[in-house]
Amino acid sequence: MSGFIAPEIAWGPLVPVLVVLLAAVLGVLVEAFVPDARRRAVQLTLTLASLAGALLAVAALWSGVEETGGTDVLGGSLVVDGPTLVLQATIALLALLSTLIFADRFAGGEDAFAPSAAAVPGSDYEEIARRKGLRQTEVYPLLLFATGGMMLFPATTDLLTLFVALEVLSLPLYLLCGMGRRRRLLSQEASMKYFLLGAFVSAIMLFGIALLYGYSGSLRYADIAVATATPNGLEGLLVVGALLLLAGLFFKIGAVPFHMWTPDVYQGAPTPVTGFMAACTKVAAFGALLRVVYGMLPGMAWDLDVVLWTVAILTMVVGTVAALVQTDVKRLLAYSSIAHAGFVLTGIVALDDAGITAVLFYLLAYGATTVGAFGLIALVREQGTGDDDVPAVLGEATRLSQWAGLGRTHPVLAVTFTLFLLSFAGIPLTAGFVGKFAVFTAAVEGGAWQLALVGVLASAAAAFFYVRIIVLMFFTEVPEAPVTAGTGTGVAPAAVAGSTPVVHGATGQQASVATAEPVTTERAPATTVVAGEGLTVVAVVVCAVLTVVLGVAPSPVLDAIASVAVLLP
Amino acid sequence: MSNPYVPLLVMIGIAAVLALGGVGASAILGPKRYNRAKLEAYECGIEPTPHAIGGGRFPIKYYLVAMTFIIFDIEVVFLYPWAVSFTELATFGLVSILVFLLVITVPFVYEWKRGGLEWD
Amino acid sequence: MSNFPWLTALVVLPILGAAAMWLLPAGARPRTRVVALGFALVEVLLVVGAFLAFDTGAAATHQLLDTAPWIPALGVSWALGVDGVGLALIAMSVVLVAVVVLAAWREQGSVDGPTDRLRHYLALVLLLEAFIVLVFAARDVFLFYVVFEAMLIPVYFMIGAFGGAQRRYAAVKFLLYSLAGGLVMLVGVIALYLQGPGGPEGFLIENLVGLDMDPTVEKWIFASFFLAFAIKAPMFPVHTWLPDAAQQAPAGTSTLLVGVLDKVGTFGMLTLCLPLFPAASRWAAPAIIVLAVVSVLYGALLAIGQKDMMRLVAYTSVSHFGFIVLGIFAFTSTSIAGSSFYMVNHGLSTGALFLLVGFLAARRGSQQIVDFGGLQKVVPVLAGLFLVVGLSALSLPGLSTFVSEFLVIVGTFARHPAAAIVATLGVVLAAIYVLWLYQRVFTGPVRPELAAMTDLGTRERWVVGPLVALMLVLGFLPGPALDLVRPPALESIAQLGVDDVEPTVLVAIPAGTEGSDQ
Amino acid sequence: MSLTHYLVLAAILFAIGATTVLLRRNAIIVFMGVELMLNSTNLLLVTFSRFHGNLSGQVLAFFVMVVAAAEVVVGLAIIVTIFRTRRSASVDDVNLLKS
Amino acid sequence: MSVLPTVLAALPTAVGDGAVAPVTADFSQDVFWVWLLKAVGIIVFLLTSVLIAIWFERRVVGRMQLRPGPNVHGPFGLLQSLADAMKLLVKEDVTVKAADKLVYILAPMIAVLCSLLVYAVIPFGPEVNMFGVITPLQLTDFSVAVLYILACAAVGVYGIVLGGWSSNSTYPLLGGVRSTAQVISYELAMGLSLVSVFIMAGSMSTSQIVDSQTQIWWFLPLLPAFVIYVISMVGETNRLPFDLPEAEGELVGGYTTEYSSMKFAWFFLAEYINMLNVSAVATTLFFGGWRAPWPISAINDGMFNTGWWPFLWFVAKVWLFMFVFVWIRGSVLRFRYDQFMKIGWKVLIPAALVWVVCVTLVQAARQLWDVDLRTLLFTLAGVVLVGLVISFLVPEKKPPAEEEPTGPKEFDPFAGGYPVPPLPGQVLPPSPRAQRRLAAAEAAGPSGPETPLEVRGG
Repeated sequence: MSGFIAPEIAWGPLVPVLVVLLAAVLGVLVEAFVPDARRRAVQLTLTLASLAGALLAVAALWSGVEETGGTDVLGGSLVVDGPTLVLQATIALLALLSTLIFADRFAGGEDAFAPSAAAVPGSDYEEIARRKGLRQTEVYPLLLFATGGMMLFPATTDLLTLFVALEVLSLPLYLLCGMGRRRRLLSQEASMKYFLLGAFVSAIMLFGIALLYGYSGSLRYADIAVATATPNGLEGLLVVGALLLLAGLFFKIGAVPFHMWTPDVYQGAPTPVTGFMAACTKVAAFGALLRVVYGMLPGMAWDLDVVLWTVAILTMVVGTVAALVQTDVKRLLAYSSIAHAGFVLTGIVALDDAGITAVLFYLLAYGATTVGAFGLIALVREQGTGDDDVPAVLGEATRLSQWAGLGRTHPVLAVTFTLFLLSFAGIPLTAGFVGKFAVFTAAVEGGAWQLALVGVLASAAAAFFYVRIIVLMFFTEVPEAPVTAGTGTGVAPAAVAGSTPVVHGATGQQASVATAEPVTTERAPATTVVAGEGLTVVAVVVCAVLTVVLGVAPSPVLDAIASVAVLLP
Repeated sequence: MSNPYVPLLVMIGIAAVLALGGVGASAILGPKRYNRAKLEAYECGIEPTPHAIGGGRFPIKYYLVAMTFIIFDIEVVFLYPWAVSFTELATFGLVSILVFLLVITVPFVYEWKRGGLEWD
Repeated sequence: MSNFPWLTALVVLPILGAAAMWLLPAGARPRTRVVALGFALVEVLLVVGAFLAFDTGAAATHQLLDTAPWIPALGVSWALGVDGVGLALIAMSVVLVAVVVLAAWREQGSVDGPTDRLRHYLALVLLLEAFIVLVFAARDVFLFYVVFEAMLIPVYFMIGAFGGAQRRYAAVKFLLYSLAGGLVMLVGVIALYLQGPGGPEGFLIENLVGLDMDPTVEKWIFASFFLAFAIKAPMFPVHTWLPDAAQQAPAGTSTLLVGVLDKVGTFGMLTLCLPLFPAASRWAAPAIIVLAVVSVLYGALLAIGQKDMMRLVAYTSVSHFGFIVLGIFAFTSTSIAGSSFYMVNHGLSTGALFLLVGFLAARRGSQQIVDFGGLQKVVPVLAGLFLVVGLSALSLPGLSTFVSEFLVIVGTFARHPAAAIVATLGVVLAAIYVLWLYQRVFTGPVRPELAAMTDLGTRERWVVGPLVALMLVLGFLPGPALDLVRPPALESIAQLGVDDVEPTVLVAIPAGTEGSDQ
Repeated sequence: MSLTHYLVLAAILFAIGATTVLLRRNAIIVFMGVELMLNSTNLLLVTFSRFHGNLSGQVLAFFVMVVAAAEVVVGLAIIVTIFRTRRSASVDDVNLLKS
Repeated sequence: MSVLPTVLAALPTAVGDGAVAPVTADFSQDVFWVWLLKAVGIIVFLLTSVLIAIWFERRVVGRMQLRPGPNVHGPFGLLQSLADAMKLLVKEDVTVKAADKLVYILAPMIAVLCSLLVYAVIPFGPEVNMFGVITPLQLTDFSVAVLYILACAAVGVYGIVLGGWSSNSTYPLLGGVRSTAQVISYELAMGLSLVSVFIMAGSMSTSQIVDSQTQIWWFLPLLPAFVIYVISMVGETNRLPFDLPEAEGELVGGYTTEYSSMKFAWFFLAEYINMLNVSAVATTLFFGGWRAPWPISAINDGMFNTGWWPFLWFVAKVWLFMFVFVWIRGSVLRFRYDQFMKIGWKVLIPAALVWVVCVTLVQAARQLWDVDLRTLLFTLAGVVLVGLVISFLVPEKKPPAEEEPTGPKEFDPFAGGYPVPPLPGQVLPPSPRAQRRLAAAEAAGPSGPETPLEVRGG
């Protein structure tokens, strides 16, 4: 018998993650055994229940962590402390909302995902699958796996677990990106780009991990932190390793210069996935970054500062400037998300407890807004003619020009979207403002007032493109002629059969009375809004409420976060 | 104890010489009477279409097999070290590996049920 | 009633009003106007109540306090309270809002047409009213800032959705200018907090007054605040958004925009810049005074050259704001009191002017001066009111504006005679633009296409009437109003740490006595 | 062979892999470049593991293999899907998203 | 699931610590010439064995098919294979035009190289005195020897797949792909079946595994694993009934289609060496390696387990497996590809998995939880009994409802544009003339003329 001692496992703190991963595994079994007809209902229930369960578990752990400050689990591979819980709760909540958007079905019972993602676009097989109403329910387990990885990611205090969690969260996302029901080619392309770049960057990051290991002889953050304190002649390894590791994390958060994938992937991926990815990945990756910067590399804060500063400034500036010229809503939000990554980075630069609270809050605020915004985008559709010239709802109308006049035709939707945009822009009384304020305060407090200044200027510039959308929605007339439904790719989206009439649901009532000028309605406007089964609407409403509540009365949440915002080493 | 891998190098060297030598010998010894038809690919006398490289297609199923294989290969890779130190790892290792097996089995069941293992 | 949260009530009521407008059941929508007016009038009553509860004898101190923690984690509290200036401005604003609601009766869509746009418009006006009251009553820098920024949104929609042909451009320009200024101020706000004591009440103004800051830091923070305020109260180099916005916005919006919102800028200078950064204020005063004088002349000169009436009025405001800023940064109790009073008067005077121009434009369908002529005979009431209001803009004695402008110039003269003298030129120029405008529009031969123009109706008279009446009353009896603004002015001087300079020319206006300075 | 030799070898392999990723246009080959990078990292990890005399590096190498395998599965699935759609695995042909 | 990282993180520590002396065999006296000697010896052994194996196979199959087999060259035709080899050596070496030259030439070399390497870690016998040096009858051994064997086998597949691909021709490509699919499918089952051996032996070093079989050869207690191994080893080596990569009827010559001369010979050689390899592995892992079979081992206090004797037992066992190969080839038909894959994936792998779990549990009960053998056996018997009872209680799956014995179906012979004859179970509709006659009959009858179909159906 050798000296192997079975590690003590504190199961309790692991429950939130375990619930989600277990549900994911069960979800795979559901795919195997539950008949087609009931699969969606079962999956949806399972997914929602597990995410809610994770939230409950976090709540149950909360008071304990508040008292003790947190615990190591799995022999120090993971740590469940305040920030972990906050981030896990955020991710679970956002994933819950995303699930609703994932699940929503629109005209003809179609959700956002290809009926058979493996089928060749435009092939007979695909057509058959579509006609038979096949549905890709694998997305739910994939979502859960990704969520599980995301919940692990910010809890890691060990490079190995970090890497594994990174992959667990990334791989399902790569797949999810390629499953768009419409614009299949675009979607597949996005998936491939994301995958190749993602794999490339994780390889780079791994190399960095190897170098850090070489420097310190350990994979534990704490050990590395100790090693950085005492020079051992291998500092080259340390610096290069740290940079490469950070590169990987920067890629995940979409920071310049590792941002190139963001617009393409955000645009190509199915909109519910985009929302999920934009919100949750960022939350998780920032959590991990927080831990790396605070827990592993404080010894080289001096060297890191240069990098973080440069990246933060570049990210803010590039994200903002590039967003100015975008003509596609999803691309625009993608660039805006880059800019937001820069804002959060300013909070991380602060390197103090206030910074942690600020970053955590910002992530929550940003996430809620993002999920809501993309949920709304999923509702705005192109109007076209399907088979037999029957009017039908086509894919999402993501070109900005198609959003013109939406405020007139669908005021409630437009106002909600405006709310999200204002939150992105950081206008007071929205969640975004409080987040920005907290982050900038932390940055100034940490001596980085120049960063805050750049951030503020970038915000001002960013306001321009958010305002542009508002102008478009409210102050521009509805285009009379239907915009052609081409995707600009030369590949027509699979036409929608079935004569399901356009559904004006939640917003229909207002829409009917909101027209001030009597618009000549011989030709239907090219853009319409679908209500689906109401799941998206629910999610969006929750997001909107969160955005307002976090903006007007952020105090309880801020206090709660602040009460636990101490990173354990 | 000397490095156990050095004899392996010796073995590889000899085997490589043999492998190279055989082909080389036949190249020297064999006659060389080429003609155009002889150098064409064998296709029962038909012009080969499409070219295997670049245009060659084989059923998607093979990819599926490859992917499934990779998953199980990993499983095996993890089983070996555990099996070797079965006694030392004791109950803890046992439970872990059983959970691991279970988790790996789930996608296998999924693939089976969804027809991933059918050849038609 | 002393414990009644007057200010909070003043904030909440219009919000309820706005919500009510949006939630109005379809059947009740034709009554939109009545509902809105009702809310606006109740608000006026509330202000009266607040006045009664306010102790004029202690106008320098903040009263009607209402403090509660809001976001303790960030040091933010819900702290309301007004001194004399704040209360006067609130009163002026509330009155103006009521007037604007009344004026907007026909502004959006005809009476029998769909009233939906009007409904949204009035709801936005009420929402804006809430913000206005809040910003004048805020005693917490963060709260002030939040409202300062949040106000942009309703105004943005009021310009962008309801204005003229170029409204989108104007709205975006307005928003971006203001937002840029506001965000720069945000850095200042953050820095200020970090300089202060911090803690859950770290943003309360009284906790931030008299800080011992590093002079450089103080200058920077001051600059960030001042920039935002200068944009808001359009001062010379950063004023360009105002003419566009005023021209494109509907008259009611312009009224609120220029009459009330821009006051937030000068109000901010007065209540934030001076007490919080006395040293920096002193340091920057010369430059600001130069800018203010330039504003006075520049605004007036450009006003003379305008062809569009709305733009003209907008430029007059630039000029007037130059006076106000001049008064504030002259650092004499007289000039500061004058500026405070000027803010109120300017709201009444310019508001009335915008509304009248709006009536003209609505009748003619054009805002261009060349499209008018000889209206004196066609619409005598309108012409008469226009004349009175116009004269108030050039500060004719007997009207309230005269008092304030006089105080400013006199007060300034005591410290900076040169600036005062140059600024006086502005008064001369004002006479030119007002009278020339009147001449071109109302005198001369009646243009045939204008012959059928109708005079002001009862409602419209009720719109302008109260404003003119107020101007007259305050012009002849400025005493009570001055009682409100003078003590805070003295307080400001004290906080600034400069010696007050008594006006050396003419008479000092004895506080508490009725004005006799015609 | 000293530590440096291994490091240099790993770095060279890594550089080759990275160059492949950046220069080659065929998705599969790009992907193989990534795999090469991962394997060079494995070499590095094992080297360091021996250098430091602990096994963490080898364990991580193990996991890298697993992850690489999972990546292969996912990557092949994606690339094959695209390949079947477009009859080309060239990254250059994938340009719908170019802005 | 997240327990895993920790466990695995702990694993190598355990392995490392436990494997202080990972190998039983003692190579400490070996010097360079010993290695050279052994290596050359192994290669000579393999080449000779292959020559014999080819002859052996043809003779045995011939005997099974009631014909003599090769009997011309040398005694009993023993030199037949040598003649074949010579012929291949001097044949024209064609490199097809379309081929990817380098890979095309490299592929057979890879195949043969990899197959040659496996025997490096196979123990032929215990320590012997080799020209004064006491050394084991084994080239080398290390703690992961079996892993090395699997690695060699896996790399060997590259030879096949690259050969198929580089020929740039359809049949070789398909052959190569098939072969790959096949090898990897069966490798899994094979790998899993080995796990139980490792559990029992506690090592992956070949010498130690042989050492662990002093008491009992593992094929007895681990019979299911052994069976799985034997089946998959046939699949691994592309031998009948699993020789689909080179199925002549379907793919001409499979991946070897475009090869000739020595390049073809290398593939051929590699295949036979692989047979020897898997046989040797089976021998080592399941059949006690070089240990003498039971009655012999008892003689004279294990005399036959020392010195050069074990070499004999080892070779005998290997040839036993070789015979099994040939025997199977002579008696079983080739599988269809889908059947073949089905066996691999749906039978062997699940069975192997279940077996691993069973072995694990039983071993755990014995070693970790101190359950004594009797209790264990009784428990096992109980489990089996209960299982049986349950299996009786479960209602038998109803056979799929028999299709209604409907009459022959009618079909439209012109559906495809030109007339086709009916298949079994189909029937032609009556000719136009017959239809007219039928219609006339209907018109006369009570049911009317509009239901001719019903009438015909009835």
